Amino acid sequence: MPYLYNTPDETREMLDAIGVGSIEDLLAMVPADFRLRRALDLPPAMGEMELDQHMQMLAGQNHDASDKVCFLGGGAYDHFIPAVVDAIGGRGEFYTSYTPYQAEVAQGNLQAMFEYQSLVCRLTGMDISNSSLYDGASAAAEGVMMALASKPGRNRVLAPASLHPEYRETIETYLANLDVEVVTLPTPAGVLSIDELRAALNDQTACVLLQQPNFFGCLEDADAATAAAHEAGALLISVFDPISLGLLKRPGDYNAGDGADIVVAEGHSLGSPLAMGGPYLGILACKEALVRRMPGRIVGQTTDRRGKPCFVLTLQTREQHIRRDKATSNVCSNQALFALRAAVYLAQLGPQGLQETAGLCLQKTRYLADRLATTERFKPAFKVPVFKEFVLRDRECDVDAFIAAALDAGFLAGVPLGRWYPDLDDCLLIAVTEKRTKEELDRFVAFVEALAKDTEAAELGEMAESFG
Amino acid sequence: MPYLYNTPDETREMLDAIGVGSIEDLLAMVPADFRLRRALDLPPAMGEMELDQHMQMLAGQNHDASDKVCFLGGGAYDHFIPAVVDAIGGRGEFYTSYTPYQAEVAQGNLQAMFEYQSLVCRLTGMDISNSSLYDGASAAAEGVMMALASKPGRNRVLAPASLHPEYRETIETYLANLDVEVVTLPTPAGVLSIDELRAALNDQTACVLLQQPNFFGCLEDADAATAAAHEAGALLISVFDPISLGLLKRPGDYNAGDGADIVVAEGHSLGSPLAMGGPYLGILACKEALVRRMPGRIVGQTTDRRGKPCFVLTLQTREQHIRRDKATSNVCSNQALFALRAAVYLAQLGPQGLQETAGLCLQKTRYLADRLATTERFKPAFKVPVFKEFVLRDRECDVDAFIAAALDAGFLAGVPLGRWYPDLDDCLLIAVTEKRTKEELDRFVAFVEALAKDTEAAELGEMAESFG
Amino acid sequence: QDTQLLFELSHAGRRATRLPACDVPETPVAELLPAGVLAAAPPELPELAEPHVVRHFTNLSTQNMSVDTHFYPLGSCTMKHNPKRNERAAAYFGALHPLQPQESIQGILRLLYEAQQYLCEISGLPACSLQPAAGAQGELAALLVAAAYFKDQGQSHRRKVLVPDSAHGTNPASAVMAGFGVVTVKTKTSGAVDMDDFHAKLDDDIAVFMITNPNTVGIFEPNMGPIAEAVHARGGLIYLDGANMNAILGIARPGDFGVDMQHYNPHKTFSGPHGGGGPGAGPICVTDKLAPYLPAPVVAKRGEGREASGENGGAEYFLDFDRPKTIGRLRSFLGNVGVMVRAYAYIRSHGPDGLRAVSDNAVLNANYLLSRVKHFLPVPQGDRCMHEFVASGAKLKSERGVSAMDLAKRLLDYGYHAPTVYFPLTVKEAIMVEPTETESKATLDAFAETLFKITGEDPDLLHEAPHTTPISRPDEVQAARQPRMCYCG
Amino acid sequence: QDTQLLFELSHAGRRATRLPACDVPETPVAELLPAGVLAAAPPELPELAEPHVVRHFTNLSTQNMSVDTHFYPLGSCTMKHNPKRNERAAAYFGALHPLQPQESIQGILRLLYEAQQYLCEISGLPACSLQPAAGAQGELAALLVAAAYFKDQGQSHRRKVLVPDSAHGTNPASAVMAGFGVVTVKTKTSGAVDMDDFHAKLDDDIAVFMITNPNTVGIFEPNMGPIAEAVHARGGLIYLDGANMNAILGIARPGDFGVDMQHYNPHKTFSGPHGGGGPGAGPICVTDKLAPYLPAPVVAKRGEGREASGENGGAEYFLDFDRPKTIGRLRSFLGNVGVMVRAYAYIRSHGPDGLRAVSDNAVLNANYLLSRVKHFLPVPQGDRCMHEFVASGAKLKSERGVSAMDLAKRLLDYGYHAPTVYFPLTVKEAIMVEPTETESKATLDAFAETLFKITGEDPDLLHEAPHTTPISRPDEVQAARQPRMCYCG
Repeated sequence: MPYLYNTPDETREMLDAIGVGSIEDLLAMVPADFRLRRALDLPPAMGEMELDQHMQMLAGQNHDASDKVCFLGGGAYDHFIPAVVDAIGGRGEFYTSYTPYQAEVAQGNLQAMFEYQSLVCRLTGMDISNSSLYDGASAAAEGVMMALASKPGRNRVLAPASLHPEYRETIETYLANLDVEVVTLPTPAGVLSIDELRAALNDQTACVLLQQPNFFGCLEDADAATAAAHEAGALLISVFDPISLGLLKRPGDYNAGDGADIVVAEGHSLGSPLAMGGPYLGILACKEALVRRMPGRIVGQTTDRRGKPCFVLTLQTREQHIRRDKATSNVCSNQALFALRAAVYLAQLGPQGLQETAGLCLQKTRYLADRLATTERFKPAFKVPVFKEFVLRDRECDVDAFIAAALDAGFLAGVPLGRWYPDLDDCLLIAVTEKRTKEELDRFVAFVEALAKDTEAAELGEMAESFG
Repeated sequence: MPYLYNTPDETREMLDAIGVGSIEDLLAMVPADFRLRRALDLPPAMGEMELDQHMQMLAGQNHDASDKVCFLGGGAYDHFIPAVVDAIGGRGEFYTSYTPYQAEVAQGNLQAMFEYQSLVCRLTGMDISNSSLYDGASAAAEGVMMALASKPGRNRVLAPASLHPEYRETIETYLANLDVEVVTLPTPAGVLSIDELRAALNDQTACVLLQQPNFFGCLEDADAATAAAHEAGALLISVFDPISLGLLKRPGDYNAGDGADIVVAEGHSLGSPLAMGGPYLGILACKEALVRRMPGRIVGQTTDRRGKPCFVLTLQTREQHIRRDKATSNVCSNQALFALRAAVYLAQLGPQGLQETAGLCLQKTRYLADRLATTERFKPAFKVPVFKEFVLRDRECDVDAFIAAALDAGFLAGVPLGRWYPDLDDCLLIAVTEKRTKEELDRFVAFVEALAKDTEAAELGEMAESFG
Repeated sequence: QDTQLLFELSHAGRRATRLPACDVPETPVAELLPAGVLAAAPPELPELAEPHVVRHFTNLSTQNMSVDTHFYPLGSCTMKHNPKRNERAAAYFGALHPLQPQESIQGILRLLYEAQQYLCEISGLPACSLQPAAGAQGELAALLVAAAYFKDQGQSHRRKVLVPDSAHGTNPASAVMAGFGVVTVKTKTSGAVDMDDFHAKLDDDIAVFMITNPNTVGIFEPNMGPIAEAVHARGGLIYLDGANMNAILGIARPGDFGVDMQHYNPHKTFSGPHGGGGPGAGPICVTDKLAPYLPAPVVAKRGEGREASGENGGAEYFLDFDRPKTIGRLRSFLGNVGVMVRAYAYIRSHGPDGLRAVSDNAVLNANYLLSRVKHFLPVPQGDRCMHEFVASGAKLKSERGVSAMDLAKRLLDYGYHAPTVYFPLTVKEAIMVEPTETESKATLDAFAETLFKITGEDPDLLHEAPHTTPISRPDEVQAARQPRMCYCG
Repeated sequence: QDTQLLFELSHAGRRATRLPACDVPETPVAELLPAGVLAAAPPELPELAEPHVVRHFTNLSTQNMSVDTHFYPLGSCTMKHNPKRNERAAAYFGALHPLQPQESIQGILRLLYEAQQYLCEISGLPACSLQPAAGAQGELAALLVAAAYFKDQGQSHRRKVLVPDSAHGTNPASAVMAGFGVVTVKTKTSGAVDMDDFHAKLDDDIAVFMITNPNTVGIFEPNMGPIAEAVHARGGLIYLDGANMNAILGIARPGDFGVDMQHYNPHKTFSGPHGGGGPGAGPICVTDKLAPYLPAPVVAKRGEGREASGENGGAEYFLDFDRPKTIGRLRSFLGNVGVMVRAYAYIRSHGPDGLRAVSDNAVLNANYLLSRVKHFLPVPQGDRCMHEFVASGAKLKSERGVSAMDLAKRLLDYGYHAPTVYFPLTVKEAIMVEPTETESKATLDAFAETLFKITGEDPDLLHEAPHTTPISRPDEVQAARQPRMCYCG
C-alpha cells in the first residue's frame, strides 16, 4: 500500500483511542445485509514497476500522432506544445490543489484564472469570460442555455449543419427535456447560406450558432450571420478555433463591432495534448449584459483587508452551491489546469507567435489541399476558402480502405464524414497544423499517387488474370 | 531571441543611461585585433518547434533501452526509476538553483544533501559521506588520492584486473604525473586471489581497491581482502554497487566490522537515467579519521542565530576556493541534482524495496546465466557466484557478430570485453536488472538457440553448396 | 515574488516564440482569405520573454496550498495523494487523436473497456458510460437516462426528483437541467433522512430519489434499505451521488443497497489530481434496464482476451455507436480519457485488497480524528463516521464569537488547508473534515492539537486571521458589487 | 512546512515501493551466494509512504531560491535562464546505454560530433574533448595534456604554472593535481595582470599560464596580447579558464587571442541548469599540436553528411579510441552527455546571430547595472565591464560598519539572491554582480534601487539580516568545530 501510512501497531493505537476493537467495528453503521461478503473481482495489485510495464504495453498497442503523420482534426488538433507549458502544468502546487475556496492560500490559481479570463476576452473581443468549462461541445450547450435564459419566451435554436456534429448532438441532449426546438440548417455548399438563415429566423429564435472556421474547415460569412441574427432579435453564438484568431477577425468584432453575444470554443489547442479527446478545455465568454446568466466559476479582482489587490471566486450567487435548483447551470468545477495551460501557452506565444502559427496552418493547408486536388483519387468537396482543414471527395468512394492503407503507410489520413453526414460518406476531413512539414505533405501526396497506380496496376492485373 | 528582454527601445535607453552610443562602444575594451570580424560559422537559429523536431530526428537515429531489451551493464544499469524521483528532480527550485552559498535561501538543497550523506553512510556503514562527486570512476581516483595523502611515504596502489577497467584508467590518468605506482593484479579466475594480494602488498602500499561485485559480476572475498590490506598497513578502498547493498554486506562491515576505509561507487543506479553514461553520481564516503582528506562539498548541521537547526556547507577549509594550491582536490562542484535523486530513490524504496530489487537482480541473473550456459553457443567464463552480471565465453569466438545479430533481433545483448581484456576477447558481459521479465529472458535464450540453428543450417547450406 | 499581471510585464517587441519559416510556397493571405474574415491587427496578447513566463507562473504556483505540500482536509473533496506514477502513465496516451481508426487504438480501448468493467464491479451495477466530464455532468447524464427510460415506459408524468437538504447543490441543479422538478427532503442532525418528511413527499410522480451515501455528514444512511424499497415500490429510481465512494470500496456496493444509477468522481475516489478545480470526470453506472439509454459511444469488445498479457488474445475492442435508445452525447469524443487512465492505474495499483484497505483506512483516519476533535468541537452526528465528519462551531460562535470561518482562516496560518465550512447547510457553523487515508497519524495528531489550540486563542486574532498568508481576507462583497473579471490595462 | 528529516518521519513497516513477485524459479539466496558476502539485515533506510516522500521533498524545494523563481546575480556563475525546451530534448536521450553498439547510437554520436565542432568554432581552437565532467576537471585534463605534450617534447623540466591571484581557486588546485608547481602572479585593482610581476615570474621553466579572460572582475585582460606573446616566446602555453565565455560569444575567440587550451562551462555559457551545485560539464578545446593528447575517446566521423536533414548522408560517426598519445580518461564513458545535449540545443536555438546577441546583452545588462550601482557602491575597476563587475563595500564597511556579507544577506529579504561576495580576493569587500542577459531592465532597475535602499538602512538591521527567510544566519563556526555531517538518530 504505497500511499497508506497506518501500520498494524498504529492502527491498534488509533482503534484504542477511538475505543473500538477493529475497523470492522467502525463499519458497523453499514447495514449487514448491504455488506459485500467477498473480495471485489478485480485483478491483483501491481507495484509501480509492474504497473509501468503494463501501461507501456497498453500504450504499445496504439499508434498515435507521435509515430504517424497526423492529418486528423474535427475538433482536436496536433498543435505544438511549448515545453514551458508542460513545465508549469506539471507543478504539484497547480495540479494537486483544488478549487480555490480559500483565496488566501490559492492566489496562484486565482491569479492564473484571472489572467486566463483576461486573455480570452482579449482574444475574442468579449467582455467577460468564465474560468472554463468541460470542453467545446458542452460549452456550446451551456451557451445555448444562456441564450434561452436571456431570451425568455423564445425556444428556437438554429444550428447549421456546418457546426461540429458532436456539438449539435450535445446541444440536443442538453435540451432533450426542455421545450426547445433545435433546427439544423443544411449547408450543402460547405457554408451556411445567409438567405436560408434569414428565412429560418423568426421571433421565436433565441440564438444562432455559427462555427468559424466551420466543421469542414470553411470560412463562414460571420458578419452577415451576426447581422441577420441580431435583426431577428436573436443572439449570435460564435464557435471559434482559438488558433485561427492569430489571423481571423475576433467574434466580438463581427459585423463591424456589433459582434457575437456569446463565444464558445474547444481550447485544448492552446497547450493541452490530444490525449484521446479529453480532458479538454471549454472556453465560454460573453458580453457584459449576459454575465449573470453565465455558468461556471468566475474569478474577480478585489482587495484584501490591508488593501492589497487580490483575486477571489466571485458572482457565486449564480452557482449551484448557493442557488441549488435556481442555479444558471449545474456546473461546479472548471478545467483550471487546462485554463492555466492555455494562459501559459498564450503568454509564451504572444501576438506574433499566434499569428505565425495561424499563418503556417493556413499556408500548409492550402498547399496540401491543392496538391491532393491534383491527384486522380480526390477532388475538393467545397469551393470555399478554408483555414486549417478541408474536405476531399474520394472518387473511388472507399474512404475506409484509403484510411486503412494510409495507416499502414504511416499516416493518420483524415476523418471520414459518413458517420455524421450520409451524403458525405465518400468524404474525408483533412487537417494540417503548423507541425506538418513540407516533406510530410509531399510524402502523403506521393503515397496517394502511388496508391492510385497500385490500384490501377491491380485492376490491370485482375483484368489480365480474367483474360488469362 | 526567446530568452532576451532588451528590445531596441530599451537598449537605447540603457545605452543612454550608461552614456555610450552602442553596444560596440562597450566592447571597446576587447583589443581590435582580437575581434572576430565575421559571424560564427554555425547553423542558423531554430525556433522551439523546429528544434524539437530536429532533436526527435536525432533521437530517432538511436536505439536504446526503451525499444530494445537491455542486457548491458559494465557500470551503467537499466534499473527502474520511480515516477516520484522524476517529479522531484524536475522541480525548478532544485535544478535551476546553484551551490548553496547562501544557506538562508538554500535550505532545500542543503537538507536534501545532508539526507543524501546520511543515507550513504547508513547504506555503506561509513561515518562520513561527501555530498557527491562526478561519477564512480573519478570518485575512485579521488579515493586513491585521499589514501595517498593519508599514508605519506607510501606510493603504491593495488588494483585488481576485476576492477572496472575505466576506473583503473581514470586512476592512472589522475596519478600520471605524481610519483605513484599503480599495480594491476591479474584475476584469471574472475576474482582477486587473496594469496596474490598478500604477495603484492608491502610497506609501500597505500591502498588496495576492491570492487564488490566486481566488473565481471563476481563476488570477491572482501573480508579477506580487507584483512590483508589492513595487516599491511594499507587502506581498503571499496568500490560497491549501491543496488547490491539490498543484499550484500556493507563495506563498513567487511571483516567483522573492521571495514573498508574509503568507499566509492557509481550512484546513477539510484534513480538517475542511463543517459548515455552521464551525468552520473560519484559516491564517496569514509571513516571519520579521513574526513579532513575528503574532497568535495560536505553539508553539516548547525543552528541559526535563533537556535533553529539548519544546514550549511562545512569544512570548507579543505577546499580549493580557500586553500587554492593546498586543497585536498580541485573539485568545486558536486552532482547535487543526482544526489537529490538518489535520496528520493532510497526514501521511496526503503529497506524492503532495495532488498527486493537486489533479490530480483540476483534471481533473474542466475536464471539467465544458467539458461544461456545450456546453449551450444556459450559457456560461463568463470565459476564464481555472481550478483547481477556474468561473463560468457562465445564458443564461436565472434562476439561482435553475435551482438549485431542480437541488435537486429531486439536485444542489447551485452558488453564485449576484448577492448579491455585481450584474453577475454571471446567474452561478453551480460547484466540482468529487476526490470527484465522472464518472458524477455526466455526470448533472448530462444534467440540464441535459434541463431545456433541458423548458423548450423547456413553452414550445412554452404557445405551443400560447395558440394553442389 | 512578483505578482504583477502578465499584461503588466508585457513590452512591445518581446518574444518567447519564433515559428519556422514557411517551407511550402507561400501565397499572400489576402489571396487565400476574403478580407471580411481577417483581423485588422495581431491578437492583443502580452509580449514576454520566456524567463518572464517561467518565473511568473512558477512564483504563482507557490502561492497555492496543495496536496503535494500541505494537509488538505477539505471535506467532501477527498484530497488524497495523487500518485506520480499515474501522471507518468497518462503521458503515454497523450498523442492519441480521438478520431483515429479503431484498429490503431486497441490499447487505449482495452484500458477503457476494463475501466468500465472495474467501475461496474465496484458499484455492483452492470453497465457503465465513461463519457460525462465531471460529477455534475454524470448526474445530468443519469437523470437524462432516467427521463428517457420513463418516457419509453410511457411514464412521462414522473417529473419529480427528491433531494435531501444536505445534498450537494449540483443535485437539484442537475435535476432542473434534466427537466425535472425538485422536492427537498429534510434530514436530521444525525445526517439521516427524515423518514416522515420522506414519506410525506413520496408519491407516484416520483422519478428519482437522489441520495448521497455515505452522506455529506459522513454517515452511512441508516434508512437506505427502507428508502430504496419505498421508492422502488412507487416505481421510482434511486440515484447515488458517488462523491463519497472513497468510504465503501469493497465494503458495500451501491447496486447491492438498492441504487439504480450512480456517478463516480474518479478525481476523488481514484486519486485523479484535482488540478486547481478540474479536470475531473463523471462516469456513471446503471442497472441493466437503464443500460440502453446510456450516452453513446461505449467501449465494447468482440472475442476473447481479458488477460493482462501482451496479447489481446484475439479480442477486438471497439466503440459501440449502435445504441438506438441512447440519450445522445454530453460532450465531444469519449470523455475525460486522461482522468480514466489515472483511475485505471490507481485501481490496478491496488487490486481488491488494496481498494478495501483504502476505504478501511479512510474510515479509520476519519474516526480517529473525530475522536480527538469531538472533545472541543461537538460533532452532532455522534461518535462514529465513515470517511469524514462534520463538527459544529455553533457553541464556539455563541460563547466566544469565533466563527467556523475564523477557525478555517486561522488554520491557514498553521500550514493547514481549511476544512470545508458552512456545508452541509443542515449543520450550524459546519466544519467538514475529511482527512483521507493518505495522511499519517502524526499529521492527524498535529492537526487536532492545532485545532484545539486555535479554539483557545484570542478571538480578535482569529477574526483577523490569516496573518501569514500572501494576502489577508479578500473583500468578497466588493468583488461581487464592482466586479472586475478581466484586466483592462 | 515540515523540515523534519526523512529519518524522523520513518516508521517501521511503512512502504512506498513493492516489487513484483519473482517470475523466474527462485533459489534461496543462501544457495546462490556465500554467507560471507551477505548482509545480516536489510539496509538501514527510512520507511516511508509515498505521500511523505513527495511532500517532504516538494516542501524542501520551496526553501530554495532559484533562477526559475528569483533574480540570481551570482557573479562568475552565470545564472541565466535554463530553457525548458532543452530539458525536454535531453529526455529523448535518457535511455541510451553508454556501451551500446555504435551502429545503434548514430543520432547521439552525430549530436556530440557537431557539439565538438561548434565548441571549436566558438573558441577558435581546432580540437575538442567533451569528456571532462566539470570545469575543474577540464582544467585538470588540459594541464595533463600540457604535461604530456612537454614530456613528448623532452621538456619535462617545465613544472611551473603561473596563476593570477584573482583566479578561481580551482586553477592552482588543478595545477597541483597535474603535478605542477604554482606561482602566483599579482593583479591590479583594475583586474589587469601586473605586468612587472608577470615578467619577474616568467622564466624558461614555465609550462602554462592560466588566465581567466574576461577575468573575474569582468574586464577583458588589457595585456592579453603581450602576455600570450611572452609566454609563447618562452615556450609555454596559455590556458583559458572559460568560465566567462558568456561575454565574448562571436565577439572574440580565445584561439585568436593566443590561447592554446581552454575549458567551457556549458552549464554557464550554454544554459545548462546548475542543479543545486551540479552536474555541469567541462569540455576542452586545444590547438592542433595538443590534439593527440586529448582524453579518449573523441567522437569522429567517416564519410560525408553534416546536413541537418533526416539522413546522415552516408556519414558514419564513431568513438575514436585509437589515440596512442592520449592522456587516458578522467572518468567513465563519454562525459556528461546530458549536459552537452542541452548545450547543443542551446547553440542550435541561437545560431551565430543569437549567440552574439547573448553576449551583447550580457555586456549591456552588466554595464547598465554598473552605471546604476557605481554611484553608491564604488566599482574599483572603472566604468566599464564585460558581463559582470565587482563593486567594493570597503567604504560602506569603514564608514557604517556594514559588510558585504550584511548587504548580501539583506538582499535575500527583498527576494534577490545575493551576488558573490569576498571574491575575487583582490577586491576588498568584493561584491561581484553578474546579471546575465536573461533579465529585464525592469529587474535590474528594481535591484539597483533595492541595493541603494539597503546601503541606507540601519546597520543593526543589516547585521541581523536576513529576517524573512526560513532560517536566519547559520552558525558556521559551530558547524566546522562540532561537525555533524550525518544523521545519527
